[in-house]
Amino acid sequence: MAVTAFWLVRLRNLFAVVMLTGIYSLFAAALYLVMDAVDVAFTEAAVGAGISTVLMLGTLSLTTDKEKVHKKPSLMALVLVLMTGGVLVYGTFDMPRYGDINAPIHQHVANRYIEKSGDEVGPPNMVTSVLASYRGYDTLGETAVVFTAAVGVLVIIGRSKGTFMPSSSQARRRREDERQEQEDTPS
Amino acid sequence: MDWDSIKDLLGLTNYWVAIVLMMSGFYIVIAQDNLVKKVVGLNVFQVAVFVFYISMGKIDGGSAPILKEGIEIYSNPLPHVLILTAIVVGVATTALALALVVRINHSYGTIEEDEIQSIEHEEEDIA
Amino acid sequence: MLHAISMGAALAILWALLSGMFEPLLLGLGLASIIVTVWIAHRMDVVDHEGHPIHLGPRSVIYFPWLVWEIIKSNWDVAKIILSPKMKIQPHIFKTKASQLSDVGLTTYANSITLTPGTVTITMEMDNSFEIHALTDAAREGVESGEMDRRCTAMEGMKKTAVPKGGKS
Amino acid sequence: MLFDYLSEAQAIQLAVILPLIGGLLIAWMGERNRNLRETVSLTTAVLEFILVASLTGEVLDGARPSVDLFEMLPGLAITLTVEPLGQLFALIASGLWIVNTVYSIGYMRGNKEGNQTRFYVCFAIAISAAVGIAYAGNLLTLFLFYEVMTISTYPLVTHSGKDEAIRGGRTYLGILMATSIGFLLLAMLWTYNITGTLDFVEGGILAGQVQGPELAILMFLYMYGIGKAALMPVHRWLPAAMVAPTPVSALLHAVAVVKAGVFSVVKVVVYIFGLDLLTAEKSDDWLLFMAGFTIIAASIIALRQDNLKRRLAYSTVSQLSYVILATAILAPISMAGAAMHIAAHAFGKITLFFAAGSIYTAAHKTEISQLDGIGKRMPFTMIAFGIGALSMIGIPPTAGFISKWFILSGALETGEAFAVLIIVASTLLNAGYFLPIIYAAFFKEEKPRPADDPYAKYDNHGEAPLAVVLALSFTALGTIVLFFYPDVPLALGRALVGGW
Amino acid sequence: MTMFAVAAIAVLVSMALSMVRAFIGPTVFDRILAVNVSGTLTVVLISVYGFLDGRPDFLDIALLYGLINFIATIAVSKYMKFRDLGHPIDGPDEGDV
Amino acid sequence: MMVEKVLLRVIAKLLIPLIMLFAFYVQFHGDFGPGGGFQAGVIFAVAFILYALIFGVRVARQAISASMSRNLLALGVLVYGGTGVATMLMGGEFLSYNVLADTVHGAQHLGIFVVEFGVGMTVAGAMITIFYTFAGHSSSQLTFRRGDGMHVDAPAPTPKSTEDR
Amino acid sequence: MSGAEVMSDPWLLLLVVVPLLAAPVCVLLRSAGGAWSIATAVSWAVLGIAIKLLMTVLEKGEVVYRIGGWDAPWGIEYRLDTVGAFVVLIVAIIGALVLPYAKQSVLKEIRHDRIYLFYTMLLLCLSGLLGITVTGDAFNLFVFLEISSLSSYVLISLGQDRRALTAAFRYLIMGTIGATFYIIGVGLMYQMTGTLNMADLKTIMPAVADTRTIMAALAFLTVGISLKLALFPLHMWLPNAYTFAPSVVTVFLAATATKVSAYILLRIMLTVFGEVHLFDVFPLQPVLIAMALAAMFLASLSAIWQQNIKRMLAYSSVAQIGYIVLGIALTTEAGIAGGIVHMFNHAMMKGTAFMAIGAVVFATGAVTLRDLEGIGKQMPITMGAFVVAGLGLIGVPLTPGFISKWQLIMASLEVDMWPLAALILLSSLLAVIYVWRVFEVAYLREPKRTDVSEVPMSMLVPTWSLALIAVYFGANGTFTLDLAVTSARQLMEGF
Amino acid sequence: MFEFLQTPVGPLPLADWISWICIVIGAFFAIVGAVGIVRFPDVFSRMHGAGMVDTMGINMILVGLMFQADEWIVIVKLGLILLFIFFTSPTTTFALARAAIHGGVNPGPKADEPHKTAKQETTSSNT
Ligand code: NA
Ligand code: NA
Repeated sequence: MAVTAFWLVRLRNLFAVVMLTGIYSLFAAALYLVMDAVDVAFTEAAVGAGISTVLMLGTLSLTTDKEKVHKKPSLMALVLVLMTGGVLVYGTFDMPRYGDINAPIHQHVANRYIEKSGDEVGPPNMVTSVLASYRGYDTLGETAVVFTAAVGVLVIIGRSKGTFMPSSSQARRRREDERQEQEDTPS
Repeated sequence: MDWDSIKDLLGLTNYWVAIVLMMSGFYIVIAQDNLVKKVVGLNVFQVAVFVFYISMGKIDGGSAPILKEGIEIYSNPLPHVLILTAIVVGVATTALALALVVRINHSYGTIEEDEIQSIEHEEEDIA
Repeated sequence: MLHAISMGAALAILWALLSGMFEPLLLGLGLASIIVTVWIAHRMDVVDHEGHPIHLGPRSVIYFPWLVWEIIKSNWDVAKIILSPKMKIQPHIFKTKASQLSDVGLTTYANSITLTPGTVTITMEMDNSFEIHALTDAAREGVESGEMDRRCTAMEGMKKTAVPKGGKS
Repeated sequence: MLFDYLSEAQAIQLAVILPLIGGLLIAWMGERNRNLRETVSLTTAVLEFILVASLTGEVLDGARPSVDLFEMLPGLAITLTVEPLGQLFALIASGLWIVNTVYSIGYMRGNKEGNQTRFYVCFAIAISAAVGIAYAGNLLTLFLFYEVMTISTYPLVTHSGKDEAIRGGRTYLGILMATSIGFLLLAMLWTYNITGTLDFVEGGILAGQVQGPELAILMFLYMYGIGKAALMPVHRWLPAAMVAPTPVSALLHAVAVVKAGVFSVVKVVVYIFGLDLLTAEKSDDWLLFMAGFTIIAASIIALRQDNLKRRLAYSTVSQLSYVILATAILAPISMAGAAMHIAAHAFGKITLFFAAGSIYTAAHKTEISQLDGIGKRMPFTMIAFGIGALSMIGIPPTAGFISKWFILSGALETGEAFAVLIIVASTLLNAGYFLPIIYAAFFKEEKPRPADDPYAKYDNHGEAPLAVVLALSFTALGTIVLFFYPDVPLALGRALVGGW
Repeated sequence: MTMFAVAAIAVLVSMALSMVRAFIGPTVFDRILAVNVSGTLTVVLISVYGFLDGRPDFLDIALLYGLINFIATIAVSKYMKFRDLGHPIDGPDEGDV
Repeated sequence: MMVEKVLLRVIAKLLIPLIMLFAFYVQFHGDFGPGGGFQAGVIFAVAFILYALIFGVRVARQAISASMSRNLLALGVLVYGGTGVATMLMGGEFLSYNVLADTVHGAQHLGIFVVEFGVGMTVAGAMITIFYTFAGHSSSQLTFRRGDGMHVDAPAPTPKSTEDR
Repeated sequence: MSGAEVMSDPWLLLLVVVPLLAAPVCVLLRSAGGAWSIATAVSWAVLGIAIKLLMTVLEKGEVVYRIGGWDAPWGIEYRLDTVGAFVVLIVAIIGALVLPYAKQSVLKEIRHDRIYLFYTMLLLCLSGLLGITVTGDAFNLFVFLEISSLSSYVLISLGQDRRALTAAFRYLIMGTIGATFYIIGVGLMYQMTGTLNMADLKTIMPAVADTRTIMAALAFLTVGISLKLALFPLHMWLPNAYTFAPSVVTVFLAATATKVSAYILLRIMLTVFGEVHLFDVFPLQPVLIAMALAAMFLASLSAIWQQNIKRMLAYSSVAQIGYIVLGIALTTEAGIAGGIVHMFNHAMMKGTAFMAIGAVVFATGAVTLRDLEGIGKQMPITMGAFVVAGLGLIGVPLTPGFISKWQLIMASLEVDMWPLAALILLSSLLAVIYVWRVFEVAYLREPKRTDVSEVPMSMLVPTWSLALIAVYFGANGTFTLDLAVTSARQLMEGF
Repeated sequence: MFEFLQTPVGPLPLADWISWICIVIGAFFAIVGAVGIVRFPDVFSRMHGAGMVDTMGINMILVGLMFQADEWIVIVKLGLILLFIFFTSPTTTFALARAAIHGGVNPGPKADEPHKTAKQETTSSNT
């Protein structure tokens, strides 16, 4: 996974970048699976490997898949990234160890979901209980986010009726207007 | 350094891997000029954060948080729920970003940040 | 209509297999799902003999076991090649004529060729001829022997004039 | 009271609001009906004066009518309070507004100026601000109207819209804004932080709260924060504003703006610091020196100016510091002198500017060297100019003599030898830059401009338009009347310091 | 358990080998092919893991993964052929907005 | 050439209904295992994407038009939000399903079922909409021409009336 | 959390849900006029609810709503205190005035067939901002943050200049990084406390505050929010975004979005970390003050050099954000009150300024300094409002800017940071320069074009309404200041 | 369902035997196919290796797993996966081949031409 991530930095062919992103996502999904997050893995597989790839291909088909070569190693960026990472690593030192059942994260809120969701809500899948009931409002928000994105994409690149591109018809109309003007004005 | 503390630190490697991934994504976002790559970087960054979260939710010997007879320990479902939402938000952001990239390419003829900047600078000079 | 019903039936089986739960609610939902699916499939115009080849029926029961056996054999052949240090291969392409009459038949034949390692269908042309990539001469000869073509056509089980080729797309 | 049905509080509020109402009406009339517009302007001015004057009696009787307009900040209301010095200032501002309006009508029409509506509107707002400053019951109110005045006079300064005017406007605004926001506001906030109040209280609010260097810094912030008082080196806005039309110069130099500055200085010294505090601390010595320096330096600069209005401008810088000097002397009698000087300088300087504008309108002359023999063509103007100049120098029978006399008395009383020296020296300098003009105007031969001078056609001129002459004669007369009847300003000045 | 481990290791080895092909290419089609194979292997890996973990829920994920792998490869192939995912589009229609 | 696609077409026709049914399965079995509205919506959209990839976007739009997918998108949010409003009207807090039925489990189940369905609708609608929008352009149509760059983003002409769309 | 009686007020929820559900209705309607009507009605309803909530909060102290009937911290709760109600009021006022204003402006600037989608986006953005403000859950905040962010990106990209696209893209990248940082921060906090509820976090936080994990969390939260807040030097996305966005969008975002981000900062610092003496434990104060000062000066200087008025105002916003953060960074009651009151005041002033400039764009189609020559004579009413706003940015008395600066300076003097007081005043002088450049050009130059005339009433009335609100609260700062002080006290003391 | 296979008579029940055999066969073909993918000289040849993985490799493993299932639903789902791969694998290969030909990869000599051990890496689509 790390290899793909590093490789992504260097790849110039955007098509390959897109494929590699898919692989990266696949690895992530596998990792989620190993860490018991079946729902997340399911979603990541569908979204990361599926939808994202298709969308990126769509983008490449409308733009280009060749990245121009810049020889500009950004030292600033590297420093910034190392600093950010450094802060995070620093932060991990006081974190409970991976898998520690006594970590605070497992003590407070989550216990009720695990112990009572079967009685209070019902579905065996606790993720569903939390997602749709305990924190159902988050999911409404999430739905709204998806809605926002779709409407946003429509607004940004949606075609108007009878055209291919919002602006191409406009440009065409404009050109026609200009032609009309030229005809109107005797030369 | 005694063995115990080494073992102690080993319990953090999961997080560290996630951090390394996050930072590669972050680097791609801020250091790469290609807009599609920036979006990819954003994805890499976010997915790594998701991995980080899911790592937090894992319990040794735990199982997927779906109630089943005979299973005693379940991993924490809350990070899963949060990350499900975050994944959705992530793909929504990606879709929007890509739509913008398409339009930028259409208007500027390039999806390289530095070229766009030089075009914009020219324009400012004229204006 | 017949295709719609049969598709519904197939989907019902699939639902039962996937779900494995036979509570009234889930069965009701399954029914609703099937209806919606069939309706959309109908709108997509995929409910026809191609999308849902019921007419093949029992004949495929004869064909597929044979195909599996062919697959096993060709797998073994290719495995030997791969594992041989010299790896004697003669990759080349050749054309072969397919005798199936329907698109479903053609598809089955083309995919069968691909499923047996050693040969891969790479194009299908207007005159029902396939361009096939073969790994070795032996693999090509296997196809050119025409047995698969014959069996596949037999499975198709169609009289010469029954269904016109190339369904709506 | 003027009207039985108008309470004091209402009268005070109306005094501030009336010019604004006038301004609105003027804006509404616009260019469509110029006569009506100017009638409104003049009527408002007259009504305003009557309204302000109607409050005088009570103030002299010792009343301090006050009204809260609105609470701008918790515990800090915008308050209007009539007290003696403010009443004096309000009287000067509203009274001279009438004269200035008459003059403006003649000047603006005579010179075919553009944007006349804007001119009258801004003028009205500036008067409103002046009255607001005069009646300010606390520092916050004073600051509010101080800024309103700065902003409303800006369009007047840049009236012509020429690059030169815009540049002048930038200096004007830049210095006044920078000092008021950078120093005055800071000083205010500091004061508020220390005392928890900004009210003008007799005896000052800072007494016993600050001392030593802190007091000196605070004093410095106030004195330079009130940029309108034109203490050197923040005086530069005043000459820069000379690009404005003459009525505006009159407004700046005589009617409102610089008066607002020195008025604020006096108010701050008397009501915020308190004379006792300053006397005890002696931390304002530097102010005395700075005022003295400004008086002398500005006079010397004035001496070197050939442009008439610029010379007048530097004269103003110098004269303003008289007020500050008088204040810094810290003797009650010199305080009264300061009050008197505000009035005297107002009348004298407005006369001088009217005269300069009159000369420009009739002869299109701006330089002193061009004025040889002009007294014969424009006798009224130049006689008035002479009266104004005498008042500046401080020669009887003009108002300037009285004010200087009081200031000098105060200086002698407190033994401020430095102040005495400054007053004497500056009197000589004043004479040095005013008398030659009068001499040249009446006793030198006229020098016609060369034929190719575009203004040569104006050489054969007479007096300025009637409105202009009327206005300047009136103010010249006022300068003399004030000498013989100084009662009102002196009474108000006395009331300011609680008698002496 | 050993059985599943053997299966998992075999799948992983195959995956590693095909990833080698994905990395070295040389043509983009080699990479697609290798990734596709890896994807299919993942389907099996997920199934095997389900057995290791004792929970059959994973099979749904495996099925989904197979599906996504298929669609993605079709999309990629289509992209490589037409540089366009919507092909064929002829003439104006009702638009998106 | 149409015939070239015979194979893909046949396989697609075979698979698409199955994928759609799988989507429904994931939708309705989210209670028991992994899956739910979001994943189902994606799978449903994927069926469509496959259809559009093989038959072209134009054809796909004949099955589900742009306005249908857009309405699906909007309706999903309304179904979800409407559930909340309904619970409010029935005297509970927003999204407190317990007021929906007599038993806790029944009520919760009903509520979850409905909102998950809303999620599925929105996600399917969104993914189809987004795909249509991305794939609906012919790439040649979007090629940049420098001269046009300025025209393209020029202000839209002022329309005559608000209702004209 | 206090155990005291809390009121469950359904209006709190409706405030967010009404605009959220109105958005899909607009999509279904697919009519520009219909969408506008709905959006306008909703925005006025939101204003009504906001006022009602403010009154309730002033009366009862705090309003809570438990969504789904689940107790916090297991479910998500909405929680509104005075500062929240105040921010809600800001957003609601701007929303209610922007929509009438939008009608004509949008017709001219947005392609016609997607106007209904434009209003959908605006509603979503409104809902997102309100949701952020009222939520009591750290993760739910992220969800609504994204709703508002995504819709902002879209709205910005709809500007007519092609640079709107790149501006939106850059904002998207920076904004997403910011949101991801926020999520990392929330994750780390969650890791150490086991909860996402802010009130709950507040009670647990002291026990873990000295861990390195929480320190890192705080760092990420601060940086992430600062990105959204456009706190110098993380402001790079803002100038172009505001410059090239459609006029209506600029008005709306400039007046609301950064305020809401500042509110998040307050929530994190004073609610979540409320029981921790933040600045004793973390060296955050000097950093924040330095950044605020840098914003105040460097951004103001940048504003002075701009030819494009919208960009000038955008840089001015960056500078004004500096004031807000400065107030917050003082962490005294007076300082925080200053920051809070400046949120309100700046929203009103910047809203007015951008509305006026939007009107100029409507009339002339351009906004560089050169295009504005003589505009004061051609559009006197519009430019009158701009003058009011401009003076407000300087901080002239009678404008709300004065109130803010007064409060901020008093707060600085209170803690003996008198250099800060001087610097605040000094930076106001920079505002004089950039504001006056516009005045000069607008009033003292002769108009070049003859075809320019005043904009329709539907734009003038909202512009002047906002200007008058600004002047009212400039003259009567007591109300807003009292509110801000109450907010600050509640934040400092907790409940 | 297959309980009758699992009578614990011997050390290894019959179902386990079958599973072992299937999995070993599957593992063998999967690895060999993958080796083929690495060793073969061009993309079309590599497709044969991929075909091996997809058919014998994977399917045999899946069949092996089927015999380890203790719920019939698991068997069904494995079967569905198997069928799915069986149908889609050749289809993707076909789609990829078409794209590769279109992308300018030479599929090799025609049958009537003299055979060579082709080694063509000439392509326009290099990364
Ligand atoms: Na689920
Ligand atoms: Na979901």
